[in-house]
Amino acid sequence: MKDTLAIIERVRRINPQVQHLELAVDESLAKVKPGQSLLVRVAPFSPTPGEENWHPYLREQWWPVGLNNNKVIVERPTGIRYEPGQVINAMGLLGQPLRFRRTLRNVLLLAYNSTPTALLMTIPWLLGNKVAVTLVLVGSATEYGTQHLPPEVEVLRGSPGKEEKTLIWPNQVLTAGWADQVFVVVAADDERLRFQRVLELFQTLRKDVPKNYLFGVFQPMLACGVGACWCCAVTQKESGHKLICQDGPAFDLMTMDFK
Amino acid sequence: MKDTLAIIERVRRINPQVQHLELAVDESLAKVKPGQSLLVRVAPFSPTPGEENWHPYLREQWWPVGLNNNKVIVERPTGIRYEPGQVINAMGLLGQPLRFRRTLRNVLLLAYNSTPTALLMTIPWLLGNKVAVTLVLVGSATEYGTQHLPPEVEVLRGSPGKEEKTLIWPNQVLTAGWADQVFVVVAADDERLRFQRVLELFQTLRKDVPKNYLFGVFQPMLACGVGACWCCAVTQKESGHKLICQDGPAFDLMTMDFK
Amino acid sequence: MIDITRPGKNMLSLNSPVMAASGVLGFGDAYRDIINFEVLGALVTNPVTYEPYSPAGGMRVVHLDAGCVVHTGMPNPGLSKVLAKYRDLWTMLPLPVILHLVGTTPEHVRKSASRVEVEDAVNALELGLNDDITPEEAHQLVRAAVERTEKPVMVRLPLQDAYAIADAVVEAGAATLVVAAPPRGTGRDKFSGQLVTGRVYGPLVLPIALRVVERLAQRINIPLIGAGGIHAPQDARDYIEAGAVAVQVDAVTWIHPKMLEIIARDLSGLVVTREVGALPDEWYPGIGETTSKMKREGPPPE
Amino acid sequence: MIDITRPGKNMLSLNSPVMAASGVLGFGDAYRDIINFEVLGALVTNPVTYEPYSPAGGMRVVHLDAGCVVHTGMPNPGLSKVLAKYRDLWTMLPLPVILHLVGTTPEHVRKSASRVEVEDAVNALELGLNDDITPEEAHQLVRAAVERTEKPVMVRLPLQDAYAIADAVVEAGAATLVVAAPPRGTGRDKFSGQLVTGRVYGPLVLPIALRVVERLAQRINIPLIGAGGIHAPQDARDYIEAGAVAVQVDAVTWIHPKMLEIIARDLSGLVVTREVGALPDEWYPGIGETTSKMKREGPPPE
Ligand SMILES: Cc1cc2nc3c(=O)[nH]c(=O)nc-3n(C[C@H](O)[C@H](O)[C@H](O)COP(=O)(O)OP(=O)(O)OC[C@H]3O[C@@H](n4cnc5c(N)ncnc54)[C@H](O)[C@@H]3O)c2cc1C
Ligand SMILES: Cc1cc2nc3c(=O)[nH]c(=O)nc-3n(C[C@H](O)[C@H](O)[C@H](O)COP(=O)(O)OP(=O)(O)OC[C@H]3O[C@@H](n4cnc5c(N)ncnc54)[C@H](O)[C@@H]3O)c2cc1C
Ligand SMILES: Cc1cc2nc3c(=O)[nH]c(=O)nc-3n(C[C@@H](O)[C@H](O)[C@H](O)COP(=O)(O)O)c2cc1C
Ligand SMILES: Cc1cc2nc3c(=O)[nH]c(=O)nc-3n(C[C@@H](O)[C@H](O)[C@H](O)COP(=O)(O)O)c2cc1C
Ligand code: FES
Ligand code: FES
Repeated sequence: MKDTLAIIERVRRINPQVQHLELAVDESLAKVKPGQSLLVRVAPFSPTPGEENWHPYLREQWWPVGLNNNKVIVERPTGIRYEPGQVINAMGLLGQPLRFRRTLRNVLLLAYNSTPTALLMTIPWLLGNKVAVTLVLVGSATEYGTQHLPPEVEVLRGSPGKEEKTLIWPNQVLTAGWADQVFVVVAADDERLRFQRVLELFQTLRKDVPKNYLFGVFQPMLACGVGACWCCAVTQKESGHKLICQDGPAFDLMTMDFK
Repeated sequence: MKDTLAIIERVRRINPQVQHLELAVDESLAKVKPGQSLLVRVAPFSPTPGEENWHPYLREQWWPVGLNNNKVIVERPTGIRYEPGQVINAMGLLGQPLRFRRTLRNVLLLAYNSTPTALLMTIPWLLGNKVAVTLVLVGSATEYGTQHLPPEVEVLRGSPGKEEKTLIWPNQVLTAGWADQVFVVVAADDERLRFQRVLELFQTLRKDVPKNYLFGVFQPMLACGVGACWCCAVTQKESGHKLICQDGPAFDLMTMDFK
Repeated sequence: MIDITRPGKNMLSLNSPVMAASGVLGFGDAYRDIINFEVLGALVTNPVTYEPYSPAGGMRVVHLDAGCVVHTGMPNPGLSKVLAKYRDLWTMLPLPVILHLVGTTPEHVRKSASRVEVEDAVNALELGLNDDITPEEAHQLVRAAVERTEKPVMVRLPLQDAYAIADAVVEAGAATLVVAAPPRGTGRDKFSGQLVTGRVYGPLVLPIALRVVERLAQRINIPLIGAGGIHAPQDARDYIEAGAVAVQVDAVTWIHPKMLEIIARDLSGLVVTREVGALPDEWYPGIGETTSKMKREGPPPE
Repeated sequence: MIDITRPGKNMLSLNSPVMAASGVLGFGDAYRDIINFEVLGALVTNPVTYEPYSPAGGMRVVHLDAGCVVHTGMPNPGLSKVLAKYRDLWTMLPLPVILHLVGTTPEHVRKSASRVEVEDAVNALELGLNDDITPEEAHQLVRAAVERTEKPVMVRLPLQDAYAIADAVVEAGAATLVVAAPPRGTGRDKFSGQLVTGRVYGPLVLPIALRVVERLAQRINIPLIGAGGIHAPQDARDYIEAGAVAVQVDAVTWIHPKMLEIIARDLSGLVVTREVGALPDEWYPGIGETTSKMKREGPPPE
């Protein structure tokens, strides 16, 4: 974990939802792996009371989606203005790399009412290792434009509409059966409830949901991001408390104790 | 009093201390007279919690220093970035025009540890009416560059240095005797104490300090600016409470009850 | 119509649950050309004392990060002069007038209440209590007012002591609790370098006062008015959801006078909370029952 | 060296008057590669209970304007496991360790204090008290700790009830008062639409807590530690000027970990206030006497 300065070198609008920022970062942050993220503060730092802008107050979690010659590319919502040349404060790396299976052929990425941002860093890595990637977008995630993704990624969209119906996508049973591992992101509104629904769905789609198969990628609001405040503690059925910011972001949904 | 939008049309750096903004304003604000000011909020307005930037929190008092074809020119400290085209929220007009004497020949403007900003709007008006203007800068005000002022204005500078010595300027007795009216601005740190010192000084410089001669132009931090909150109430020896934002900004220092 | 006082003679019902807090609109003369007073529930006047008070000395307004400290003292020309000066204006205003009376001494409160009792331009009293007041003192001040007027006596509680004195104030006959006056605090003025003690305003007052309203609403059976840190319509709705029947808006009015009007217009809508187990997109404001009632009739939620 | 506990056996003296509040640095393992612990006065551990506690359900962190509400519950593996896991680390740390013990029940506090008494890695206890605790309950919990350990028992007061319970806590034998724990509040989470109750952090906590410290410093004769809303060196100095001997920094550490270190380095300087009648530029920090002493020995300033 390091507290560093980074420079926004390039800003690219990708689709109506997101823009990509190319960041020149400290070399420790350029070692980012799928699943890891940065904790960023954009407002300039000041030790004088009244000089720092506390809007927003806490750091933001920024998700890398790729690397370009040691530059980290992060995906941010559109509508916030970033300037090339802008210096930001980036702490990282947060969390553990995703634990992919050794013998991996097919991976399903599922975004449920959330942009798939936190999953996208897996794509270059998986394709590079000749793993087939299917990206499923359900609920409001169907609005996410995917033109910028490599053509090898198969994109399946659910039909937007009422909430109960949005956990449906084309060839649902097939895709669930065929995948060796599934990584899911859900809206920040109630991750626990949404991950529970996803788990229940997969329990109907497959005879058995094995361990090390269905992972939730958790992205709650963080306070410290470094394992100090315990705001992101979750309970696991067998191994007690885990901290999302340290031990996460991905947890096997079968091991979670949702109470 | 009106709550209006204004546009920053031009930004000019004037000297190391200040910049001038040319504002396209509602016509009611273009009627500004010396002594009147605007209450401004720069952050865009939003009725959604969490969307408005409360840094800074309260409105700022902006002082016009001139008019240019119905555009109001205000003087602001350097170091804050304003953009041509930027829309701001401006309430006004605050306060009463200065009450100049009918038979006015010589006016002394005195800035004591403060930029003379709040006094400068008088200059075009006085010169236009063939009144001679002397601007005295003492204390940290001596640093204020005056190249942009009309050449008719006589500028006298005290010597910067220790506080007790800064209430001294060249030809002090002469300038005080010769002036028909004096308008003074002081640092915001403790206006009461500073105006008291100025009053004491003039009481030593002149045999008698007449009424309607020595005015303090008060510029405290305001909360409402419209006579509602009574944060700017001052006590007068004879006429009870007055509100700086409504009845001010200028008060005859001889009538003030400083306790 | 929204009943903001407990039932009884002279009960006060308002067209809108939104008003500005004492100290925000002055005596009804300020802001008249900016804010449409007709959409407000009532005018709460600036604080008034029986006798005149001078303004506080020193720095009055201290800017903080996302807030401020305001130290005014209690400058006002005294009850008689205030009535003489503003009576006609108040009679003409299109809304009820609630006179904010500072709870100085029982004797002064008694005299003031007697005076207000015969004053047609005033519809109710709001009594301001000193911070750190004991329940006994609070009881005594409220009794002093209630015994001398049949007009509703609303009581604005200090935030710090709201829990401690609420019951005594209700018992003494308060018609409404206003929860709460801005917390007192000390901030450093950057111009003078001095520490200044006064009232604290800013968005972060909201969560602190809101929780006090939530909890008092569980145990108090007279109407509550929520106040503190409201800066947007949703903030005001939060107080209604927490159990308040109406709200008082403060410092945002100084910053955006129109926001007071926006909040007043907005609050004619309903406010609902998500049901347990429902996802947020299965729920939206404007549908279903308001929860303030449910909350106050059902068991405490936690 | 700064004495942060009342004189006596096992009195605790620190090299620096600056530490992080409980909940901010974890158990001493987080932030070690970012913050230089050597400049801090002590490590205050995350809250510990005698028995294990699970994390709270629902939203934990709610963003507000210039602040946040944090609702964690009290997740921790229980005292025994915490000691087993962190004892060695604490022994190696270059600073004293203050264990924050949540005041659950007198029985659990007694057991915990007995356990800590024989634990060399722990230099002092800081007892956390529930909000809305009565003076009697507070007295009982503090006694429970004091009777079982000779180590200093510092007590962190809830902000809301600090005035009400301070005397009882001192009387029961507290070595130090930490004033105060963050206020509790309720904020609306914009993602879920729900109202979440927890602790409130942000710069606007400073003026509210600072005034409580100012006033308690007038009447309490054991050391006070100021806490709440510190975001910059001058904020910490304000607490010292108000009469605190040391400070606890909270949320700014999450945002700018280095700020904790900056504040700790800064506070070795002196803090002075302007004399009455002096102009600000006749005065500057770093010259003259600190006022905390003057304040506590002289008459109350207002
Ligand atoms: C009837 C009454 C009602 C009040 N109601 C309110 C109210 O509604 N809102 C409110 O904010 N206050 C209120 N106050 C308190 C007020 O803020 C002042 O503390 C009090 O009025 C003193 O002000 P003053 O003008 O009489 O004297 P001041 O000149 O203000 O001084 C009186 C004392 O206060 C100290 N003091 C002065 N200025 C400050 C300062 N800035 N910070 C700390 N100490 C200072 C001085 O050292 C002196 O001991 C009220 C006071 C009274 C008596
Ligand atoms: C020993 C102890 C120490 C504590 N110390 C702290 C502390 O230091 N800091 C602190 O912040 N809190 C503290 N709390 C209170 C804590 O925040 C929770 O209120 C409490 O722990 C309940 O959490 P839970 O995980 O047991 O159950 P939860 O799942 O959180 O629910 C328990 C109850 O709380 C209600 N509830 C759940 N979430 C919320 C919410 N977000 N807002 C409002 N109500 C909710 C539920 O309706 C339910 O009735 C402490 C509680 C205990 C018992
Ligand atoms: C009689 C009296 C009435 C007061 N009324 C109010 C009030 O209505 N609201 C308020 O916030 N403060 C009020 N105050 C101010 C007090 O809150 C404040 O605590 C008191 O002036 C002492 O200030 P201090 O705590 O800074 O020493 C009142 C004070 C007095 C003496
Ligand atoms: C035994 C106990 C100990 C607690 N200790 C603390 C504490 O040290 N600090 C704190 O801020 N809150 C603490 N809390 C939380 C309480 O402040 C809180 O009021 C309580 O959980 C009820 O929450 P509510 O007021 O939101 O209903 C504690 C709660 C309990 C039950
Ligand atoms: S966010 Fe603080 S421990 Fe994870
Ligand atoms: S600033 Fe509010 S009355 Fe003057």
